[in-house]
Amino acid sequence: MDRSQIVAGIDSGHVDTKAVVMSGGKVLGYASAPTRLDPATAAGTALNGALADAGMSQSELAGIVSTGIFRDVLESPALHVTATVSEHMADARGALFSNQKARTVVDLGGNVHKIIRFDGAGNLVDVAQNDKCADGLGIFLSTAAHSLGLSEPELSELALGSTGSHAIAIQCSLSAQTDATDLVCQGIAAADVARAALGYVVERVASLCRSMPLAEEVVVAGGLAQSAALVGQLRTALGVHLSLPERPQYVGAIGAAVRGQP
Amino acid sequence: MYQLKVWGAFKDYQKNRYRDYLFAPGGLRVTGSTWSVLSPLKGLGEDVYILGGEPHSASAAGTLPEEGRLDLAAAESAGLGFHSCSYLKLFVGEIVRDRIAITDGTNKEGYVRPDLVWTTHLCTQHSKWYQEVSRRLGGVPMYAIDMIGGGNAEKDAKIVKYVSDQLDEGIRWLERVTGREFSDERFARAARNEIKVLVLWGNICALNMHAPAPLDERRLIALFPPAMVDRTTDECVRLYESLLAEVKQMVAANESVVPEQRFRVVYFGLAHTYGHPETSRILRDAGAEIVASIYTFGTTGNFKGFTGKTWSWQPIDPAWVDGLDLSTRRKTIEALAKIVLGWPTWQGVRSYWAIEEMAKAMVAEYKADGLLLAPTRSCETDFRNGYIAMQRIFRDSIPTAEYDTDQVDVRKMDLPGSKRKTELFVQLMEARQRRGQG
Amino acid sequence: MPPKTARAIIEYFRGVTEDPHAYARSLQQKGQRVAGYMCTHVPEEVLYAAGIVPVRIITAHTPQAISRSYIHETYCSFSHDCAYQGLEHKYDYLDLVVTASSCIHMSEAFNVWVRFAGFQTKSYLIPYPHIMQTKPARGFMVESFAEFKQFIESFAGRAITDADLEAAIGVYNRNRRLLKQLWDLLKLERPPISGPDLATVTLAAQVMDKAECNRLLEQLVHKLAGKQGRAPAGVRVMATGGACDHTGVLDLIERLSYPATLVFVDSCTAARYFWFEVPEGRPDKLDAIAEGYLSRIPCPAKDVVPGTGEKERFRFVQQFIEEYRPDAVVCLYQRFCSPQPMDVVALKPILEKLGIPSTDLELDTTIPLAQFGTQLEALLEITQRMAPGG
Amino acid sequence: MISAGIDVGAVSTKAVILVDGEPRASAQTPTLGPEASAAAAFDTALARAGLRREDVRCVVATGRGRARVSFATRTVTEIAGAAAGAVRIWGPSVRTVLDAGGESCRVIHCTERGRATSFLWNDKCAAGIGRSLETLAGMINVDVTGIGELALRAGESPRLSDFCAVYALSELLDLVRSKVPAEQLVAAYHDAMARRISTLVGRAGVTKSFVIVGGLARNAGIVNRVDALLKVDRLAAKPDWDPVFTVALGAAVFAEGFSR
Repeated sequence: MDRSQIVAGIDSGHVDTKAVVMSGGKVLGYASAPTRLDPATAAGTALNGALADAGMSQSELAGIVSTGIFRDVLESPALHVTATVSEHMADARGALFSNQKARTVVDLGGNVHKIIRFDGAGNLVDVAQNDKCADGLGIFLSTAAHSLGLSEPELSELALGSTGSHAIAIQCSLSAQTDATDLVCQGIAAADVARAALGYVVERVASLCRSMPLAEEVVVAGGLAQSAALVGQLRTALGVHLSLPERPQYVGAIGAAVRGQP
Repeated sequence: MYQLKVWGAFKDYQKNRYRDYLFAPGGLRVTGSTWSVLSPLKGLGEDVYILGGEPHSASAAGTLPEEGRLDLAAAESAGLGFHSCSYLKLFVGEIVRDRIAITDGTNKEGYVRPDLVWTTHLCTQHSKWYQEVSRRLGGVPMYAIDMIGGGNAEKDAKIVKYVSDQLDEGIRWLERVTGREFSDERFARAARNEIKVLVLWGNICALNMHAPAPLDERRLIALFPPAMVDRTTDECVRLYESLLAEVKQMVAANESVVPEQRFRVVYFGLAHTYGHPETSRILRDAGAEIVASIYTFGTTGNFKGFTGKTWSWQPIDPAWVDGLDLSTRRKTIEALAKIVLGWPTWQGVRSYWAIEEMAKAMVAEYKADGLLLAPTRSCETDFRNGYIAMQRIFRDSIPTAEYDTDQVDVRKMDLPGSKRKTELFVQLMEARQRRGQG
Repeated sequence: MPPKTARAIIEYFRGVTEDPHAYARSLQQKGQRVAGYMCTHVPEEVLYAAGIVPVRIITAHTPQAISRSYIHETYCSFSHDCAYQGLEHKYDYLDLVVTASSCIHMSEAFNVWVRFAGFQTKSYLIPYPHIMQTKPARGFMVESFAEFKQFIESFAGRAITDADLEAAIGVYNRNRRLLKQLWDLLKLERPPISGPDLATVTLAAQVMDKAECNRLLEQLVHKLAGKQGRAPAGVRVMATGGACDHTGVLDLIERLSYPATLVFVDSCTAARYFWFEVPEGRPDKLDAIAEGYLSRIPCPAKDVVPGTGEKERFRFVQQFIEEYRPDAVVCLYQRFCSPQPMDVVALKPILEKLGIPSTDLELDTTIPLAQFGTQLEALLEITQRMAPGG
Repeated sequence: MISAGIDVGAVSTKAVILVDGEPRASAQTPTLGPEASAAAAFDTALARAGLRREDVRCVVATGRGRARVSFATRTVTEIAGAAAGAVRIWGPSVRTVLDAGGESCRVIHCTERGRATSFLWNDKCAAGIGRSLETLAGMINVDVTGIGELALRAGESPRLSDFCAVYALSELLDLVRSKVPAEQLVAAYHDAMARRISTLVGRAGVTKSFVIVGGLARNAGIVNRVDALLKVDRLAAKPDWDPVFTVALGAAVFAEGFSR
């Protein structure tokens, strides 16, 4: 495939499905849709959104590359996937696309979070992924925001303003939510609870990062990376510069589309 | 594909020990951890039937998984801790449901009550397991031996004396509580068999250092239960002597049960997550075979062990066992105490440096290409933190992968995660091999 | 300026529990050597006889996921918290860290300090019986203590004489008697000191130089003598179970919307620490120490009576129930602990037979105080037989 | 005689107005801040009953946030509330009450007069079962009450871990890879959570008669499965009574007693 051809990348994740349309190393259009346990439909919706954003139609696509946990189940009549790539590989390539000096990507997905180390050509060196108890950090954050009557961006905003030092449990989302709820019932301010909730996510991700040496530069990707408060707290916890792409949630999809081109 | 000739005899021996416990008329029924010294029980007579806690729970749940699941739920509904040992919950679950299942598929209504509990205390859960059994069955007499453990324990005079004194006390207790006369002659004979089986198993495991390895972890873990269930009988010694002979022939003829061994893998973990269909397919397709495993080797096996602080998995010469002086009860007891304290598992549980040395020796002596670690969720021991520390030791030398799993409770296993990690593990071994050749 | 009133003394002790590091460093500034210990089975008298002050490692209750990449997920919060403080170099100033082989979780916390937190050359693990009630346990302990004494003599660069040991035994027994004397006050109709305050004093005693602690305890006993506290209001509550260095949990029991009085705490952070004495004036000092430590209330991880499998601790629990007359019992257990829940499930039928309501609090690094408050208040409602419609 | 009970639960706040022993009006709002949520629920219930705060002789707060309700005359725990409320609605034969709320599950034993005699609180690994069903409903764009119906219709469904809500959801999401339809996944999730709840009830022990109250009592998917697992006859839900208000009603019953 020559570089000027138009390729779509679809990152079909546990919680959200992200699609991008790219050509000549540029993102022409992007869109996302909640997976809702039906990856094929969500992929179609996201792809159509990205095409509309790029002002193009599916017929102009030279290929569709899928990645993400549900990459193998996107075969519905309308969607002709030409290639699939593992989410680790897609994250590596997507991180390199946004920053050539990147050698590690911290992917904060809706359900699982992982750290991927790779070389300059995007070949995998090592991967670490959270254990079962730490599943669902993204789902936890949306639940925590809902329990405070906030959207996720509002929770992130509120947390920025807090200087509280309340801490909540970090074994899993249930323990964290139990303690967060308890703080609310003890009359602790919502901003402090919001900060504590982000603190749980940051602490778990930071812990995973400590189990594997991080090679500079470190890109942070995934839906949760859209929260400035969270990325800020993570940067402090890791004590390392985090390179934040413009649209962190699309790093996987971009990696798939780039993977589609030589 | 090579078929082991002794396979049927091994399965029958295991099955018959369990059937004896369930159905043999009269006799003395004893339960407890099979990590205990078993030969003192045989000083009470030949009609002593042993139900070992861990192998029974593991094999019953393996044979009838649905019953196992109901046992876990019953134990938890009866108040046992949600994070308590899964084997404990399976065992007590059968008591709560008043039924018992064994490896030949028998699913018997009505629990078979032990006359006494003879057990040990390695992890802090062990004797608590049988305190719960004794309490729920209305107060079964129970004797637990504190094994202390730790690196080079069998060379530490005060530890050998402490364990031997407890065995001495224990034998007098056995006589009192059963009203039977203890025969030192039968005890010495059973003890020599017990030690011989442990040494033979070490020899069989050591043959896997050969390339290709004659056996793989799946066969090894199926061949060591007879040593767990009752290693004190002449029949058991003959079983392991015949297995050793057959495996020696396999090595001589370069035969293997898994001929395609592109990658030699060392496995550390109580849980057989490698055996889960999806995970094992990935390993098999890549030609990655598990040739050595600390749990399977170390649970009922003895090896050369430590010289100073360096470990070796080389075997002990079986002839040494025949030369052992077991002429008095105390000499027999001390020989048994030393052999059990020498088990890799006892030494590794209480000394982190011991488990690390064993790991380094296993990777070296078995020429491993990869290290699979399976810290199990609801086993207090299982060197879990040792496995986590090993990530750091081996991460840069050979590919390692760590499963997030449980010994038998499927609810606590991260099977999707294990599958993903196995795929990655194979990719990393292949990449290393390419770099090696490149 | 030494604290004057009883309240000032109690607050001084509280200060020590809130910042044990400041206290330990103040000892070092006076030229004292300080050794941390992670488990109360460590024979502190041997350290004290060599002029080394033992201080207990207590947890900071700050959740840190860092310890998860060193200690497995399903280990108790006490072990995670201890491990974390080593990894974060909070206790680097210690001259030595010691533990006695007890439950696997605490052994692993110790291992993390030795492997990864720089205590490789300044640590010692004392082989210790895992079952207290066997006859051979005593001989094994004496041999093990002898080896420990040799190590401490070479570490401290001085011999430990029998006189040193006898003096240390005297100071420690004095400390135990004073604490017991204070806890006996809770049997009175109107005790001059509250249970939560006494639990804080007892926790502080575990991180202090015993000579200094004895002086303060003597003043406290003196100031409280003959004093009448407020009548013990409402329900008499006893806590029993695992280690609990959350003074907040015990304080909560007397800050509920129904009156309640904490009358006793059976835990290694409270009664199990001092409810025994080492026989004095014995020729073989180490044997005397072994005899004393074997007479302690058994820790749930080490409690198996040979022959019957009975749990000896439950005899002590029933003795405390007779002496302190609690109306309700709170079972404390560490989340993910193996031995403690096995004791809770075995203790429940005994409490039911005695007609004493109980509830279990699942301790963790962070605890849901509002939920615990609800559980405790429900326990009080049940104990007072509070019915709708009066 | 007018009394009120306000149950400031971890997830939602419920208020009930009792007039001469009969529930006159009730209201439910999400628990954002305890004080504000209590006031909102109370004022809505008052409006529905056509009453003013001054008309109410005694207000009793219950639930995890009860201590923060400034305008409450007294407080009782939700354990006492559940016992009193269940007996007031289902009568004196009630002995075991399962209060399955958004955040925690409690099993309460009581006397024929609605006095609690013992209780069991869920362990931390069984927390948030109610809330996790709300999250699952949100993920498939179904409202909370509908998800129970969805679970009823599905036939045979795969087995998910019933150790905790996080494990169950993690395994559910993974089954999507093998194209298991959403209804079966939702049904499997209900199976798992019902098993965990039944284990808690088993630990506490069940003596007849048995009722289920709290938010999850509205979820037929959970209730039917718990019935099947426990095999103990449960008193059916009262047609005109929403079980989520039972604890608040219990608090109002206590308020009646306190004001006499």
